[in-house]
Amino acid sequence: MSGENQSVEQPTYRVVGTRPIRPDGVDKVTGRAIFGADVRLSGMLYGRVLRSPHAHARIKSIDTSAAEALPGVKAVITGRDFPDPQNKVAASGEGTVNLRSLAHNCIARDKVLYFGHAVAAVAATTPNLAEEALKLIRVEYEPLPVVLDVLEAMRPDAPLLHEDLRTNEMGQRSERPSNVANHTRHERGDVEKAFAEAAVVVEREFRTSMVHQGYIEPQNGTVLWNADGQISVWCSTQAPFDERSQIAEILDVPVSKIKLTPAEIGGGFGGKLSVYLEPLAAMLSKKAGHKPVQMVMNRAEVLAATGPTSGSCIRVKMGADRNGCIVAAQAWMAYEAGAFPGSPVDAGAGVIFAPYRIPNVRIDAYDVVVNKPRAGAYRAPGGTNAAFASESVIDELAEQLGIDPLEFRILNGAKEGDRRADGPVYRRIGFIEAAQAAQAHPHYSAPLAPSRLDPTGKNPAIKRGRGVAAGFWFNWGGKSSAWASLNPDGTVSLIEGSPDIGGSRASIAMQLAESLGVRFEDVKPAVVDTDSVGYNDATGGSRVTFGTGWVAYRLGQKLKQQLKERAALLWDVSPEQVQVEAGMFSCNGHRITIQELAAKMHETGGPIVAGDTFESEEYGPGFGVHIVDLEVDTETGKVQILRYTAAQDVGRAIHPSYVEGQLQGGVAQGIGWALNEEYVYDADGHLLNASFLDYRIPTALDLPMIDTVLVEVPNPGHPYGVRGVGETPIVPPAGAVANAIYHATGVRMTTLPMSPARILEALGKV
Amino acid sequence: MSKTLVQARINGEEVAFVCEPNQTLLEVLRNTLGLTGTKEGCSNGNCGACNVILDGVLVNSCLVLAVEVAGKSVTTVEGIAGPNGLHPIQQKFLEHAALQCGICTPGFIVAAKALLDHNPHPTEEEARRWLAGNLCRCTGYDKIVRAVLAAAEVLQAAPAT
Amino acid sequence: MARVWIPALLRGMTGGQSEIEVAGQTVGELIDQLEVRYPGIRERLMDGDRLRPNIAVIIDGVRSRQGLRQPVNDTNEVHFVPAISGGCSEAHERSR
Amino acid sequence: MQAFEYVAATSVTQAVSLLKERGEQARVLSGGTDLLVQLKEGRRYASLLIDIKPIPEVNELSYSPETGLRIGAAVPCFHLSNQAAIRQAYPGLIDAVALIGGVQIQGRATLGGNLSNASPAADSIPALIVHHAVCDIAGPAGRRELAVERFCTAPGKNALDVGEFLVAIRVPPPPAHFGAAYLRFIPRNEMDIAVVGAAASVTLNKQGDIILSGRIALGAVAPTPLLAEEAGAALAGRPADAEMIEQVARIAQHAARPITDMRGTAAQRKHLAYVLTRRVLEHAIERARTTT
Repeated sequence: MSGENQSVEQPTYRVVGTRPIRPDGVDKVTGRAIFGADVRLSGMLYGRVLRSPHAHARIKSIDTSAAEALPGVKAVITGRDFPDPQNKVAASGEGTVNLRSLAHNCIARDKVLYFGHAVAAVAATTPNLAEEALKLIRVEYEPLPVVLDVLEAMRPDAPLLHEDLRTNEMGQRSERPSNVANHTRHERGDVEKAFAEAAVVVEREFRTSMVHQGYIEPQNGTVLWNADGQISVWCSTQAPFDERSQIAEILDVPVSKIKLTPAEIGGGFGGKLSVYLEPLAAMLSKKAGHKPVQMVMNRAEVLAATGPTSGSCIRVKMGADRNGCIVAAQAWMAYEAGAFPGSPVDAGAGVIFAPYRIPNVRIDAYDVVVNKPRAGAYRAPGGTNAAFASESVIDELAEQLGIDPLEFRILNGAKEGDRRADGPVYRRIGFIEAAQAAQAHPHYSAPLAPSRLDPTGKNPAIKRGRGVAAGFWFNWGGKSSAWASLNPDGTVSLIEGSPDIGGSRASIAMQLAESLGVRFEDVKPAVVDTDSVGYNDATGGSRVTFGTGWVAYRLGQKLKQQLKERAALLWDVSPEQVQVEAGMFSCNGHRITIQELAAKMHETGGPIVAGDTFESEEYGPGFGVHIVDLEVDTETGKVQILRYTAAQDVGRAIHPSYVEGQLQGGVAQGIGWALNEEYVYDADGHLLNASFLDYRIPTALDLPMIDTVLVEVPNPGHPYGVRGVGETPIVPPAGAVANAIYHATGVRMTTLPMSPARILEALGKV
Repeated sequence: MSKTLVQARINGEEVAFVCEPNQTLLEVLRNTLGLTGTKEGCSNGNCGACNVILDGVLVNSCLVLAVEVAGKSVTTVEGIAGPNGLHPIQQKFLEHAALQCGICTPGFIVAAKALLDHNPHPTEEEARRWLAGNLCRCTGYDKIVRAVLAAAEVLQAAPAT
Repeated sequence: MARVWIPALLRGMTGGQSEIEVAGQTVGELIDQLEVRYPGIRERLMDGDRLRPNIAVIIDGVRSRQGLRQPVNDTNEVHFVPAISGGCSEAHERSR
Repeated sequence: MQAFEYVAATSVTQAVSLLKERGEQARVLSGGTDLLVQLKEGRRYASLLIDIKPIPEVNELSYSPETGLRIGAAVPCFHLSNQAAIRQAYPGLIDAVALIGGVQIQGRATLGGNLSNASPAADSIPALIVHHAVCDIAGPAGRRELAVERFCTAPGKNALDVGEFLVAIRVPPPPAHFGAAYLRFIPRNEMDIAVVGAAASVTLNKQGDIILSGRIALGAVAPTPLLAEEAGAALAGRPADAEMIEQVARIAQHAARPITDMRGTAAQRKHLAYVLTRRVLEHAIERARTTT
């Protein structure tokens, strides 16, 4: 295997830490798994969306009559068909949602705010016909000035996206309208004084472009608004319960009228937490006479009109003393929220200095609206931008001080009891352990990997370098609910509500199996609809294996307790006297297996079932340290990744293969962001590269094998020590790649992506 | 628009369907024939999720008109497993955890089948080049490439029937 | 008395003080006490009778799940930090 | 996708008469990897697609050292790169063909389509130009031939008249001591459109130190793929050394008149035209020295 596993303590588990085949695996390799767009209902219509060709315009009129008259067209809708939700911020699970923003993002009312903003939708008997009908809708626009750049949008004379938006500064609202929705500040100690006294100070400005999650499955939704008022929704979502609430609010129906069935989901990375199509499909279904309507985005729509993550401008200043201790850090961060407030800038502010112990800190964070799609979450939202900036500056500090870059990070690394930049104190964390694992990895001491662009090694224009960077993510606990019922053959049916986006059916079932003392194969997990299980927070925040896993553990304990009681009944002893070891119940020489007990359940008191709901806040943050070797063709500006190693504190790897996979996938996305991925707009705000041809995510040929080191510093807040693992690995790559490019070429890249054109420019070649 | 009757061999079965000229093979497989294992990722030939094998050649079914397959033979992901169970490629994908969300998996399985039919002993570099037209956003390709190379070894040891 | 860390943007109201000892059995009572000493601070932290949706309370490094009703004791350290939502989007909070 | 009629043409005459009858409304369907995307995205309109794949002549692929290579317009790229003798004789062409899309695109995409689509960035066209390829065109007035470098007239436009279509591409047999290569620059390693493409061919003397003649062609630096005539002329009679390569690369760079678009800036393309010409020329010379 590519990875290795370094555990601080290793209790003996029977199931945890093994690599079984996932329960949904066969269906997924044979094409039988039903993803959202695979849902087929009798009499189903196909819906398509008409989207704005302007980045900012007032809608003067919409004429749908010609489209309605086209044979085969069953319904046409516009923003006027929807109720207008209040401008309220509703609690939704742990988080909040501005329902008006969400509703207006799904379909524009008086104004379009970005290229691709939905304006109208059609349902017809075939997809091609629905598309033809869109061409018959006449929309009259009054174009408005466009603002695309975060710094320009902050200027007092910038065109305003929302005339009623005021800057919020921790409860205080500005008098003048502004594109700056929010300003936050974290401050501790005295940065000015510390900078004045520092031996070395480095200050730089960094820019990043808007990027997309790039999941391969486009957004989709199939909805039947039935004649009895019941609304059935099938879709690909990370958040069935939250999306159910969003749909209810946007349609202004009680949540109980909606049943949402999460289909298999083809990737999300944060991009499938909000609704886009479902409310439109619902309204089309109703208007078409209660017929089911399926809507699937094409790739251009996915890129132009879903929820990419923010472009940003980040200024970082850091200082260190002669001994190599970081004494002060300051950051000014402005993130593009897209068309509605809500960029991940506050998360970025939490990430930017998180791995380090720094006494004097000031961070200012601005959330800024621009005429681009409403930013969604993307794997460690805001984190990659932030760490690109801080990890570049840290590399430069280490260089100026003449200290090895990993040594410098370890020297300043945060430990249990250290204070985060925003104040609170860390509990048990494994940053130092992850950094030491990277340092000890053979990669770090090996000579630079051989060239790929120039196998002969003769071309002096091809230069190689190595870089390192660290990353942090908060992780999240959230609420999970699940059911488990024992079958008469001793197997367990597990009913859960966390969509399985990357193998979590396996990691949850493994925890139940471990807890109860059965084999992994004896647990049959199923992800069910919102009527069939209690509330679950989203599959996101690296929380499912932690949070839903916690519930699975508790279910195992509850079932075990009931089984003890049944055994006690059989043997006429008290339940406390019954011993359990690996699925074998015993007392005073009596022994009985779970299978035997299960077979007797109806004669010992009936079904054995457990349900539970639980939320833990002790999820424990994650830290990763990455090493990359790369080469730069200094004549073309092209970068080739040669070798990559990611070390991360994963708490406990329940299914190590899928933990490795999370690290490898995060690294691949981070490399794509570092090198080539970006939204390219023209001056009028038209997205120019809305395809997988020109929005360049890495191919198999762009990446090497990705080595992983799973460092296990068990999280004391989980029975098996689990921490979230999915998000941390996308945080370090951009910084690591930038640092390696510097070490190869002597040039500091301060803009993402570090595309060939930008590298050529930085090298002074063009 | 007039419809055309098309007869083709799909996963070894003689199939007849009626389609319009502007319907792609992908659309007909999914919407007319109910073979939803073939996925739509980009509809423009840039992601490989809709890969099928057409008369022995790997193609994107989103860039083939359904009328063009008259008299031809099509293999989709549903036709990869044999009567006795999974194809070694499928088995190795499972053993190597070469899928996370699974949406790109059918395209990769079909592409890998075409690769190993064409080149039973690919190097890592050859496998990566062949699979470069299939995008995966979850795995970073590491485990996929390993699974394909492992399947090649199994097939070399005991050629599948 | 619990130690309350004052968010940077509210320190104008506390004369620049960043840490304040406050008496109270719950987070709500702490805010009431702060309001007595620094009038206007409650409005910055609360929206009507509840915490502003974009503010999270962290007690000894762990996020409170009971909002204003969360009990506190004399050894606790209390932080009011921006919820990672950025104010209006559920998405970032969801993905934490 | 927009609505259209479909006809599977079975003879050149049938295709020509349909094309003549329907004029601009008709499009020839070969591999479809460009055309179907354009129709889906609304970048082209057609009321009739004429599938030429059932015509036997356009599917023929033949090669002999005496007569050279003839590639039917509907032969998929995949078939070309699979034949060892062709790979040996036309290395520059094979470089380019192997780069057109991923494997699944190559299973469908054709050289005829790549040429007819007349993209300034088409990979195969600079390579065809340096191999002195000629278009075999059928039309209402019968057959005619046209050098590939004269085929493209503007982005997306070609020299075909109403009723005409490309039947085949003829590539003459290479002389002795001939070498050719194609290189492109793309940000990824696959699945990309050339930011700049460069092809070179050279014929060396028997000793392998003097260039008798050669050609340089560039892609994505002008409205059409560009035969850099001055650069080609500057090759003839020169020693095959670094100084010559440098000079010719500068001349080729000078001929490039690129624009800025989302795939690259004018300055970047101008620079790459120089770098790629130098590299591709080195490569072509190396190949010429190793052939007989």
